Amino acid sequence: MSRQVLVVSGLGKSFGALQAISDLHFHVEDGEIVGLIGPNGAGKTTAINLISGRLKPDTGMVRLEDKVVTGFSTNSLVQRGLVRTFQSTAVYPERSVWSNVLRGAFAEIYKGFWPALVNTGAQKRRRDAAIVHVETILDELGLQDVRDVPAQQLPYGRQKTLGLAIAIASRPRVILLDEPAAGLSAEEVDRVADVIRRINSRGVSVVVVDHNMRFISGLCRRVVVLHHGRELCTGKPAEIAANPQVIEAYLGTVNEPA
Amino acid sequence: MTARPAMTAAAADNRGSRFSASHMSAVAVIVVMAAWPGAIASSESFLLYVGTLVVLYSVGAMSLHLVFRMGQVSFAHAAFLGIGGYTSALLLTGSGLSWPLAFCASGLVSGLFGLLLGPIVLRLRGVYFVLFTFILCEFAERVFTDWGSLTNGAGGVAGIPAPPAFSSPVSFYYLCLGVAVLCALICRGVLKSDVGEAIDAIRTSESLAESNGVPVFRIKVAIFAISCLLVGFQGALQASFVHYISPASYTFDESLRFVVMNVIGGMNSLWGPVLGSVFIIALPELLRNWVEYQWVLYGVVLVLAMRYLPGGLYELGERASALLRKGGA
Amino acid sequence: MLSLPVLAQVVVNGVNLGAIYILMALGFTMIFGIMRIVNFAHGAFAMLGGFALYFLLMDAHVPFLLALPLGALLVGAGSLLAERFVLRHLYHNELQGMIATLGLSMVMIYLAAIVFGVSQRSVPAVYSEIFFFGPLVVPMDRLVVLGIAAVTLLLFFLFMRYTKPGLAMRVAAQDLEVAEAQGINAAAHYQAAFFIASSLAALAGGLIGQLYALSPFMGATPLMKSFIVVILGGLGSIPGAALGGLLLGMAESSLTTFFGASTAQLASFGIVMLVLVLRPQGLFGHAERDS
Amino acid sequence: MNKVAKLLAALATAALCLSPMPLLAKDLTIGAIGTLSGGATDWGVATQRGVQLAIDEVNAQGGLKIGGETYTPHLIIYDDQYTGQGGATAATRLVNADHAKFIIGPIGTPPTLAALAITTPAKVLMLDDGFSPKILGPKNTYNFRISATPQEFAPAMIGWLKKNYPKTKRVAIVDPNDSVGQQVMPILLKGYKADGFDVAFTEMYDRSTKDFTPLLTRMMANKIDVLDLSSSAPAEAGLLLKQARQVGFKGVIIQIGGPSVEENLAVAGPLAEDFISFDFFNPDNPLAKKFGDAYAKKYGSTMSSWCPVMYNAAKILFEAMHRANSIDVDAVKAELPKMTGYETIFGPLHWGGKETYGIDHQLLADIVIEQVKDGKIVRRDVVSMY
Amino acid sequence: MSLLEVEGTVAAYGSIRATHGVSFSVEENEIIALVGSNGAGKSSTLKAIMGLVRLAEGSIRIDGDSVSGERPYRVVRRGVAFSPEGRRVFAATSVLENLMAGAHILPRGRAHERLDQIFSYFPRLRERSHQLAGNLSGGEQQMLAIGRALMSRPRLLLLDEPSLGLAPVIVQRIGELICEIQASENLAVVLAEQNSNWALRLATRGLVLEVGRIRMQDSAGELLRSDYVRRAYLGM
Repeated sequence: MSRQVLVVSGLGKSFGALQAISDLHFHVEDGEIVGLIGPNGAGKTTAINLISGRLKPDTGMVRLEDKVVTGFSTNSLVQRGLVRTFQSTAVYPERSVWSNVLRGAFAEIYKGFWPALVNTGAQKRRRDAAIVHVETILDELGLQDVRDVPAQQLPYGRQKTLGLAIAIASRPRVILLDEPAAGLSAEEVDRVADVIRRINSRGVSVVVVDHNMRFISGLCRRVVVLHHGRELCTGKPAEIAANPQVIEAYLGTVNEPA
Repeated sequence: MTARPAMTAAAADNRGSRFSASHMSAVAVIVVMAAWPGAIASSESFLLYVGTLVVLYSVGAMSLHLVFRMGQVSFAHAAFLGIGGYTSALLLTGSGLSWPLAFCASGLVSGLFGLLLGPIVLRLRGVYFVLFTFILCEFAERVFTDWGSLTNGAGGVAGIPAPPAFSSPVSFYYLCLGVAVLCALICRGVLKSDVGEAIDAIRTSESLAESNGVPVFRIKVAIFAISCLLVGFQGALQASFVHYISPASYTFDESLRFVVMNVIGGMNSLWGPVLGSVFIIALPELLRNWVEYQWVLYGVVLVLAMRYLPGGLYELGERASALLRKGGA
Repeated sequence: MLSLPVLAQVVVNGVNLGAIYILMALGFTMIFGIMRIVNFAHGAFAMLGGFALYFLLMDAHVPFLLALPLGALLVGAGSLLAERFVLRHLYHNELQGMIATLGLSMVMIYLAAIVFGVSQRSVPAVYSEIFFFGPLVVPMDRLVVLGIAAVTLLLFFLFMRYTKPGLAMRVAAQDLEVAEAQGINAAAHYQAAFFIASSLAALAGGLIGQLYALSPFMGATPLMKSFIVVILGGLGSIPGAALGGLLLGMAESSLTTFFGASTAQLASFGIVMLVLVLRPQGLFGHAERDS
Repeated sequence: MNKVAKLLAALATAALCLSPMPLLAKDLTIGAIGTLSGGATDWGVATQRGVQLAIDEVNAQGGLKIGGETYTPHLIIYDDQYTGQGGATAATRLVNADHAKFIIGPIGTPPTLAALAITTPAKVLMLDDGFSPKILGPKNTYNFRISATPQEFAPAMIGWLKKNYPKTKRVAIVDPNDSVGQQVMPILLKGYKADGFDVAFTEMYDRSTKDFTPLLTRMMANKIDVLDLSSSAPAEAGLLLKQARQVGFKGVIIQIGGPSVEENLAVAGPLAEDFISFDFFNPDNPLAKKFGDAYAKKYGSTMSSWCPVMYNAAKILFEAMHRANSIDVDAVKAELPKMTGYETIFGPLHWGGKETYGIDHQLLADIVIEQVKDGKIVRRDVVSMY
Repeated sequence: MSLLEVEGTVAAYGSIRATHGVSFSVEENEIIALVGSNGAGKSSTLKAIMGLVRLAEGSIRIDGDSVSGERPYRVVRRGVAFSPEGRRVFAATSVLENLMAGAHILPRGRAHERLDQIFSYFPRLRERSHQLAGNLSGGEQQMLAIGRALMSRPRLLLLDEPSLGLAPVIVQRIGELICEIQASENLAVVLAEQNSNWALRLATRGLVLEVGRIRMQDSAGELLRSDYVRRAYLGM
């Protein structure tokens, strides 16, 4: 059995009276793609924010490669190999594609304030290595042709790909993708799925959050379904699709969650 | 409020070619500044005084530029100028510490205050940061005034000596110029380093920078502290320059002067605060024959500059050189 | 010190201070809320209001209760020039707007110094009676000021709450683009809002001139108090300004009475800083969005 | 843009017309430093007008005839912004750029101390005023203080108070929390105690304060007989006066620490009744009357109490030049202390201060004690500082 | 003469062009679906009609009169209303005031009449009329946004992504409401949607936008049957 790179257990978070996430458990095995789905308001993005350190959980624990990292700051998690993307495109709009990706590798380059400030030899070597790495990423994700184009001038679909490129530039072990297919045409969705598979094939474990069932089933072997901040069920895509509870959650009842 | 200079990808990414041009203009400016006393010795030594003031204020303006580049506008800079000024003035007049030690202490104490206050202040963003720093500035002025046993209250500290080796106006000018060049090198070093890259990322989006592994808060605090440290040095130099300080020297108007220097000069480049301090210090000299109207005209200049030159004097220079290049090609 | 009459006096003093702070801060917060401009010239409009009242009373011999609103409206009308030539080009441009209004205020203050002279003067007291309610002392001029402030605030709230332009201004402050898409002419409402804000400041200036004294530099303190009030209440929030003004007035009154002026000054700054640290968006404000 | 340009041009023209034009004969630069921005702008304006009136008088007589030459004095004034840096910059500009040898002003401790650091080594004569004791000293020989400080006049005033209001005992002193107030408060405390008063309440308020009601409410709990407005600036003193009566204070209100009866009356109106203060300026003095008329003719508006002080300084300076028959700084400096008895608008000139400051460069004069009665200022007494 | 004619419009944000010459027209009493992926230019086209983004090129006519480059408040007076993407209700004001803000161009009496009508379409809004709009659920906010747009008695309603972020059952309900109101008021509706399937089922005609250009234009039924659309947008 393969190793568990990310384990989430008993995670909970409330905003005032609203219990956004409660008692969430799931794990990611080395090299797998896990889907995290659920209708709108189910708490998917909150879960990502909790795991990636953007929010501090009220309860529960996050373990990354056998080390408990609950409540760590986002940047220290990135240094430890856990990276996330954002729902809407998150790129540096005025910068070129190339320098966007290089910024993604910041965690690789930056190993402390003083080395970065005085630009030590080690710092330079790390930067050079990152620059080489950026080239591979651009090649692999098909962004070479737009490497000098400011990110804001890319079409939406390619901005999303750039977001992925930025995320993998720090050589993560685990990557959390927040709705990578939202707002894309079916064709583009397929392309993004391809990119994700390619990232995965480099040995990166992936958690994909989305509400597009078709996209998720094509990508993941295992899917966790969230509903009202709780885990509804976990299983293979086909099992999930046939689960009456999931169908109920997806089509909704008369009382829709706020 | 966030200072978010528009930066073209080409300009921002360019780490090579335009460098040399920038280098050349830097060298040219330093040469002019170094030759300044010689050039004017025959005419008016008051110009030397103005030159010293320009060089002095460029230290504080450049240090504030670092905070601007993080996308924040601080009105508390006069407070840190005052901390630096008081530290060196009190050490020099009270304990008889040697000048270089007092000078170093002034920067360190001011930087230390930045390091202590930064984590509180930098939790705020935008207009709230502006208003908080405004109140911090007022608060500091009250403390300087009320803590009479330490600061001698509103009466101020008189008889602050200049460093023995730099007591003549010309040598003092060179001392200030040296500190300013050092400060420029530090600021430039920060901006060109990977820390500068992080600052730029923070300005664009804190959350994205954070998820790229930038320790956002720590870098913000560190930069804020560096900025306070540098302006503390100006405080020490200025105290020895004027030989007198009082709380009235560290009011909101003084903070404002630093902000205006940055805005008028331009916020995209370290040249901005330098140009801004030349302009803001020289402006009253240009208006000196119209003493009744000088503040009216000063106000008019501010309004016109914001309306027609939002990118500051630096942008004006860029436009002019672009025109020249076009004309040449 | 902690006797009932003293406490009552503290409350009376605090309400009085608060009323003027609220009048000042309302316009300031409104301009920020709707146009995203930190209006450093707000104090200068108050100053003009004071002088307008002075000249209407002294030279034109207009009765006080007429001169006060008339002066405020005159200044409001004049402020539209500033709107047209300066502010209009800088809406939603916080930094440049702030520096430009600073320049504008310098122009206004120093022109006033040239035109009106720099010596302090005061609007002659129209009401000089003093009422004694047992141990409680209330001068007539303060009662009048309080009454005028109360009526103005009431009118202002009714206007914002129940009229069409009031609603338009409120929704434009929340989402300009969508407000325009409802058929609201934003530019016209900007002018109206600026007119109202400057008139309120001018009215406050008139009252300050009546209670205290007039000089070209008199706007600085009310401006700073507006800053503090809106920080307390939350920038852009109208109820926040009302609450913040009252809080500041009460705090200054009680702290000064019980602990002395210097302590009060430091303490009130301390309280404001504490509020900002604990609740960065002010008591009523909304957090700044991270972009 | 066009309109703005026109406005600018108009302003520039106006400014040029106002700035003094150098005339024929020999030019004599009289430098002045004053606060021309911020809340203390009236001090700078007072300086400018006072000195200008003295210069006008000289020029109306065809200039200064000294040593066979005719000199036309003209005024150059710069703004000190009431800061140390501002004072130093203005002084440097006058000394190094305009080559002024004689400077009148500034008023106030911060600009004065900073300006002195420039003018003393440059051997430029400065006639200034600030309450800090550091301004006068045996080393600052090129510096004269042209107005008395509470160190000089407070004892005389307190003595007068004790004599005329023997039943008063408990005193309240209210001062601004600035360089003036912080200097004056201890002097007054000492003075009152020396004369057997009980100082029961002291308060330092922030300079931006306009509403003193809370402060006075606090004071009322202390059963005060005499309220001393001390060094409060005219506007604040007037407000204190008005608001003290409004909170029901019935005792004596006096201002020892700075002269400003007229302004206080203007601010407090009928509530200024019975207010006691003093003035150096005695309108019965024929010279003073002449000056008052000249001021009214040229400037019309109300006169700041600093204006005669600065006028007086310029008059003394010109007289010293005459007597020295030279415009050499050292000659004039040597002549100044010898001018005791010279008739000024403040009465006969007297320099003192040796025992306090170590140098006789402190101008001393008579004090006119005044009181508001039926809405008018009446003279009650004249006491001397020396 | 069509109710709305859009001809060769280029919508621009500063120097960046979001569309590159979009032309179509809308007749009275029809529903048009504007489908395409995010960033295809759907929102920009609607905003260009409203005058909310700069029109760099092209023209927009209502009843044959040009409204190109007009300020939004004038466009509203020509009978056009807009419900923005992401609903954007005035969160700090009540439901009632949100609706009254929508009736800004109507005299007060007419506005109250209209309010009753809107409440009859959306009874849920009447129940919540005194609550703050920010406290409504997503579906209710969407209804409020549509109701607010309808308050001005428009002849042409522009809806930007009304299904975004809503549960399927709510999306279905909103679709029914749109059809019901359209039929009873003889409205013309332009529906910009990513949810192509849903939008094309509501619409009479459809336009497919790609990278700022119109790729296809046909009746909604034809588009639903088209191989290209099925593959690219319906995921089939």
